[in-house]
Amino acid sequence: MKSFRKLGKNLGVLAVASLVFAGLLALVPLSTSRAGQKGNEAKGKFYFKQTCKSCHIKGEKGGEVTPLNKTQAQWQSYFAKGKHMKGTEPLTKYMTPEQLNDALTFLYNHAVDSPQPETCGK
Amino acid sequence: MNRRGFLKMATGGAVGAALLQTEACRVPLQQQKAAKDVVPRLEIPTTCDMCVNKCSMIAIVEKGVLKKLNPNPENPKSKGMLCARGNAGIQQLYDTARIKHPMIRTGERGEGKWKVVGWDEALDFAAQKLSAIKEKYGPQGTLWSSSASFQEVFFRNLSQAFGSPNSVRHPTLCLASVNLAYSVTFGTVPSFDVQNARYIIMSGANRLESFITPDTMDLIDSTTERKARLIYLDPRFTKTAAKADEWYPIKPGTDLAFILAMLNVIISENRYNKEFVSTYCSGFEQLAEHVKQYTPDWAAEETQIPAKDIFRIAREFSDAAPRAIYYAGRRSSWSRDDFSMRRGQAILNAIVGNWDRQGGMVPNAKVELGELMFLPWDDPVAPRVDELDKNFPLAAKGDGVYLKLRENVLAGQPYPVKAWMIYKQDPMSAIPEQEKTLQMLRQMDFVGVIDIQMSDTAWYADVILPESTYLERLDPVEMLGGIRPVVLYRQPVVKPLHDTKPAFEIVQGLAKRLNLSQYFDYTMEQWIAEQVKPLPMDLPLDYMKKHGVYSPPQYPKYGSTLSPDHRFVTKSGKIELLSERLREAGYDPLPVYHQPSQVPEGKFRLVLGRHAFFTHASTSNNPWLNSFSPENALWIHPKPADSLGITDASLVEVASGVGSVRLKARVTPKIRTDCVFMQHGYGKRSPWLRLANSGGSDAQLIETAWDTVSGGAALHETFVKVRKV
Amino acid sequence: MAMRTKRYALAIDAKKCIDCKACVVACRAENGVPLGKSRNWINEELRGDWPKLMEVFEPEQCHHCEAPACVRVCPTGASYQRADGVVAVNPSECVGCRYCMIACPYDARFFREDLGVVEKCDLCAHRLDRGELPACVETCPSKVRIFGDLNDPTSEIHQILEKRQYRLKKREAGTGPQIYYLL
Amino acid sequence: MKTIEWQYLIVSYLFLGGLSAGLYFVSALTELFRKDDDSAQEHIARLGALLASWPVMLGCTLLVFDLGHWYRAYKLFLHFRWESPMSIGSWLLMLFIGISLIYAYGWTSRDGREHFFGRLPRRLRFLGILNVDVAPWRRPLAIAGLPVSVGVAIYTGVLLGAVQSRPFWNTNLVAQLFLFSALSSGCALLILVLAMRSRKFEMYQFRSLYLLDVCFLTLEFFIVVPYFIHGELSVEAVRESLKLVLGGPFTMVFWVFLMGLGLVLPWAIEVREVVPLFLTHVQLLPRMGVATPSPAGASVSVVSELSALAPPANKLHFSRGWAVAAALLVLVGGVLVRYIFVFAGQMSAIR
Repeated sequence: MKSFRKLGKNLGVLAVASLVFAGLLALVPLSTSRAGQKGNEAKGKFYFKQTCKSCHIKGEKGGEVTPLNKTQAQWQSYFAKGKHMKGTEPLTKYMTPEQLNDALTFLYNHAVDSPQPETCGK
Repeated sequence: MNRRGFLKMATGGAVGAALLQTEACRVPLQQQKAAKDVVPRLEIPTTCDMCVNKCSMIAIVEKGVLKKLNPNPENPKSKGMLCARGNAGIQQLYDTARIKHPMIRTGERGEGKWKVVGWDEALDFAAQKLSAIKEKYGPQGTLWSSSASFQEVFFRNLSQAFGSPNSVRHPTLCLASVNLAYSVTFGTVPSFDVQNARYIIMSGANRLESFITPDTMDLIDSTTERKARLIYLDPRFTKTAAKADEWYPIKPGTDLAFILAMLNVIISENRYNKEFVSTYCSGFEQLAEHVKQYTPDWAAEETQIPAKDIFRIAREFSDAAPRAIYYAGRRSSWSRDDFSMRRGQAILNAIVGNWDRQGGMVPNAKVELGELMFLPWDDPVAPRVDELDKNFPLAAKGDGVYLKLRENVLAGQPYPVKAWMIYKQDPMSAIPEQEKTLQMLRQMDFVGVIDIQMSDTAWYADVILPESTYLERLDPVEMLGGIRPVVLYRQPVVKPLHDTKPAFEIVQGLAKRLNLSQYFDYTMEQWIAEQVKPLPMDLPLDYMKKHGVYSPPQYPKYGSTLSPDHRFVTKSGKIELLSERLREAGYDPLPVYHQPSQVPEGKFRLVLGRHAFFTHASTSNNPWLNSFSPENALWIHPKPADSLGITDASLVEVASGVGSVRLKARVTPKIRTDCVFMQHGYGKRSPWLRLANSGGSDAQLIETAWDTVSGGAALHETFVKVRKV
Repeated sequence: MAMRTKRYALAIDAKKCIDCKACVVACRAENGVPLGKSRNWINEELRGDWPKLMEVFEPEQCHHCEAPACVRVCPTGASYQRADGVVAVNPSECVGCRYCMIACPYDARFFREDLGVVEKCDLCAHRLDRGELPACVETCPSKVRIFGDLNDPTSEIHQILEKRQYRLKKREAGTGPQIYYLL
Repeated sequence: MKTIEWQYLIVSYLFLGGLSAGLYFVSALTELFRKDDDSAQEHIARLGALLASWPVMLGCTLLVFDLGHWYRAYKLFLHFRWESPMSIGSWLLMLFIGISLIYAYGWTSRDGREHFFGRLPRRLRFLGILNVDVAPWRRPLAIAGLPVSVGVAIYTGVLLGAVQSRPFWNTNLVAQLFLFSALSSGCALLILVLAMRSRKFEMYQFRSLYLLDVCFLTLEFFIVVPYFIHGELSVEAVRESLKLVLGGPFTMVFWVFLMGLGLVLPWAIEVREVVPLFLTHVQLLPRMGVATPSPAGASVSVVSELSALAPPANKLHFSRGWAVAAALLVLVGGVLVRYIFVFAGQMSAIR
């Protein structure tokens, strides 16, 4: 029983913790969805290429990832979840929230359903 | 007996003497010479920059002097060709009227008084002016304009590092409407496989006359060797018309009516590709409903193309699909509805199912290049001065909308812009209504120009920073996507002739003085080394140096996007016949026809164009090219010419609402009676452009008007009065 | 006619010509042809009335005739014909009498005031000797010109002339022109 | 590419070359057929001989300056190309100039030579070796030079006519036309000089010149006529080229100035001058050859003897004015023939 109570207590702590975390999470997507387009796209590209692209290229363990892998909404929700490696580790392990915001901006702006106004001279 | 026989008889006695002589002079001169002095002959592969097509070539250099530019057949796009301009590149290099030193203006703007200075003084001067304006108006008080060049990236980086949101490029004077129309439809701008097409319709483009590109060669190849039909719509009988199977002198501005009527026929007769439309397209039902109103009989009225021909062309076009193309190509915007017209083409191409098929439209394949990574600058704080978000929400952010931008700068709205840095662009010649451009230049506190020649814009600058020509500098590697993508290398073939620098070094010099060095802390060699890293050979840089071009052998490939789960880069993931994005932005989601404004009594519609031996206004001073057309002339049909008393070569005055020019008339049956035509690139103000001073400048005549969606300058919305002088 | 081991000639598919002048500039660059003169040129002809117009472009240069009138009339032998059929001018022997220019039915020659000699297309003989194509042939965007050895049955020009009909200009001048205009 | 390469220098040269040939031809002919005691004929022969070398030498100078390289003219004589009319022509010209100079030397007076060589500076005295009398060689030289002079005269036409690509020229009639035009010009120049300078002789004594000239002009006329007939019956290119004179830029100058003023009018004048002589008396002819030093009296006396048959006396006076006029017109015609043919020929082409 004790152990159960302990478990329950732990569960309670967990629940509270998860509630708090969920609340935090809820705040994060709100802030990122607003800032999703307000980060620095150029810097985001830099962080994405420097950090993500070290594994996420063809033939590496991460497999190729480009902005075109997801739609704008998918990118937003992915960053909102903030989880990496099938949800096993937080994205913040790799970048600061600010950097993540920049990276999201880059990915969002070039997502598969983003407007792709092409230019000349390419 | 013929004359020759007669002579033989008459002078037979002298045969012996003749034999002695003839033997001696049969030794070819070249052989005699070659034996004597063998000059070391270098063959350096590099890339042309006389226009934007990036053809590969081989420079022949002897004793440090460029002798000849030959085409490089290794490039699968340009193959073995080099056009007139490419061949005349030597003249650009050795042009005596080049800007040879940095110069600072001493007299009034446009007075032509210059002080030759060293690079340090010129860069100090420019940097100090830019800093002062930043101090007073913020970084958004500076405007940075540039056109496509391998080194443009550095100039644009400088503008952003400086903190200015205001960079403006040429597309809204060029192909913005096409790019946007195809982007919103397909999520990308495809290439057209004209070489393998069997039926090609071309309107709003004059591909065989105005521009020599790989497409030009492929078009000739398909029309002559593979018997493709070319249907061509143009108010003028151009060289393209001369080569076309059918030419219709369409009433200018009504191309969309023709396209909509074709859609009408193809849909009502069930000639569209049902399987393709249902699998890959969205919005077909609305389209079908929308085009019901646009019958060929109606279009015949609008376009002055007989209804029976519209019927026939629509049927032939759909029969030939997927090897049928309504060609987009490179060109300008002509009318305020240009975007809709290009959208119509895109839709027409889509419903016959010629997407990603041989002889149809093919999404561009690419070769991946590496990138030198560095932590970039903070984003600019201020919004763009042309207020793109408000005025042109769909336009390309980095390109800007030139005419709207000029309007706002002139009005000082939403904030003042007082410095203008210009790289490889001549707004005075390139933008309609020159007087306004001149005002814009005059209201600037500082104008800096990076160029190779004293353009009309440079003539009004405060400081001129002379760039080394493409034959004297090392450029970043460039990837050119397409049906056959290529990677291109440009290396110097001769040492700089004058006190000039590559744009990269000019930018570095400015950055150092603007305390922005951290963003330009690398060399060109480092930049290139990063770029070529992903190329599949062992020593990619050596390969590029030796070959000048790399093309992956697996192309052309067709059909890579043709699987039902393929997601197009559009809102819906489908080819959007009805565009969600247009609807969101408040535009008609399907192309709606608006009748063009009618030519007022006693006036003509001014139509423009250019010839492939000139690149816009930039090579009309090249003596080799100028000799083909030392001045431009006003094309006018004999009928109106007669009634105006104008004879061939008589001087005429052409006046629009914003200016007037004088040039010679060319009375020719090759143009509609309600239009006059003049070639772009003449009537220059800069005295350094001696050869191009003659004739009249179209920029002085064209009135400010733009395509409402893309912001592209609408060049055929000007009516002019013509009178004999 | 003398037997030649090689017989260089040009076939011109004029319907591919778009009058882009690349050949003219390439020749100018390759051969240092002064402005105002040209070794090759493009004839234009407009026919018909609006809107039934027709325009033809036709590149032309020296026809490298089999019995070249220019070579015959040259008083010093400066105009000569190589064994491979190329008709050329040796400028050091040319006195500048211009008789050859008058004798040429195709007006393919010009007088260089600066050097005092007559010049013309020599099919870039110096390039041929290096195994290269004439500059105009090589540079042409739409590949209007087909250059080659008529005596070589495997050459493109030989084969195309067997397949396609052609026209020779001003045959009645009797000089045996060797530019084959494909029909 | 179409340019007029041969211009006025060539026109002048063709005229001057022809003129020299004509002078030599007339001089040589007169020398060969004159009576030993016929001082008027001797005068003609001498005058022709002394004049003949100069126009062609002037013409050759012009020709050399028309070349791209005047200093390369020597190259013409390093080659002999029998297929090239110009090569033949240049050798022919050299030969002609040589012969004509020797022939002229043969007509110099002993006194003149003595005077000339006597006054040479000491250093050049050795040139005295050249003080030889070539007079005995006059007739052999005349015989040798006749074909050469005809060659020079006809060659200028062959030069043009040998060009297949210029249909206006490409007929043998051009050579004949140039030949007779050259000979006629030679006659005309002699008439002109005699009419202007000679006071010793009566004009009628030079009837042979008139006769020759009338013949040459008549022949020219009968070359022009078949030239057009032939041309019109020829291939299209030739017919096309004839339009240059039959309704083109050269119509006026050809028909009015050349045919009218340069051919028919002088022909008419000369016929008018010479015909009365034949109408008066057959016997008059031999007597007219006799030198009659007194200008007016003698001729009148001769005529008065035959007054019954003769036309009015004044008709037999050769008019100096008419002679000068006719000669000048013939010379102008000679220039015009070359002008028209050189220019129109280059403008003609096979289409």
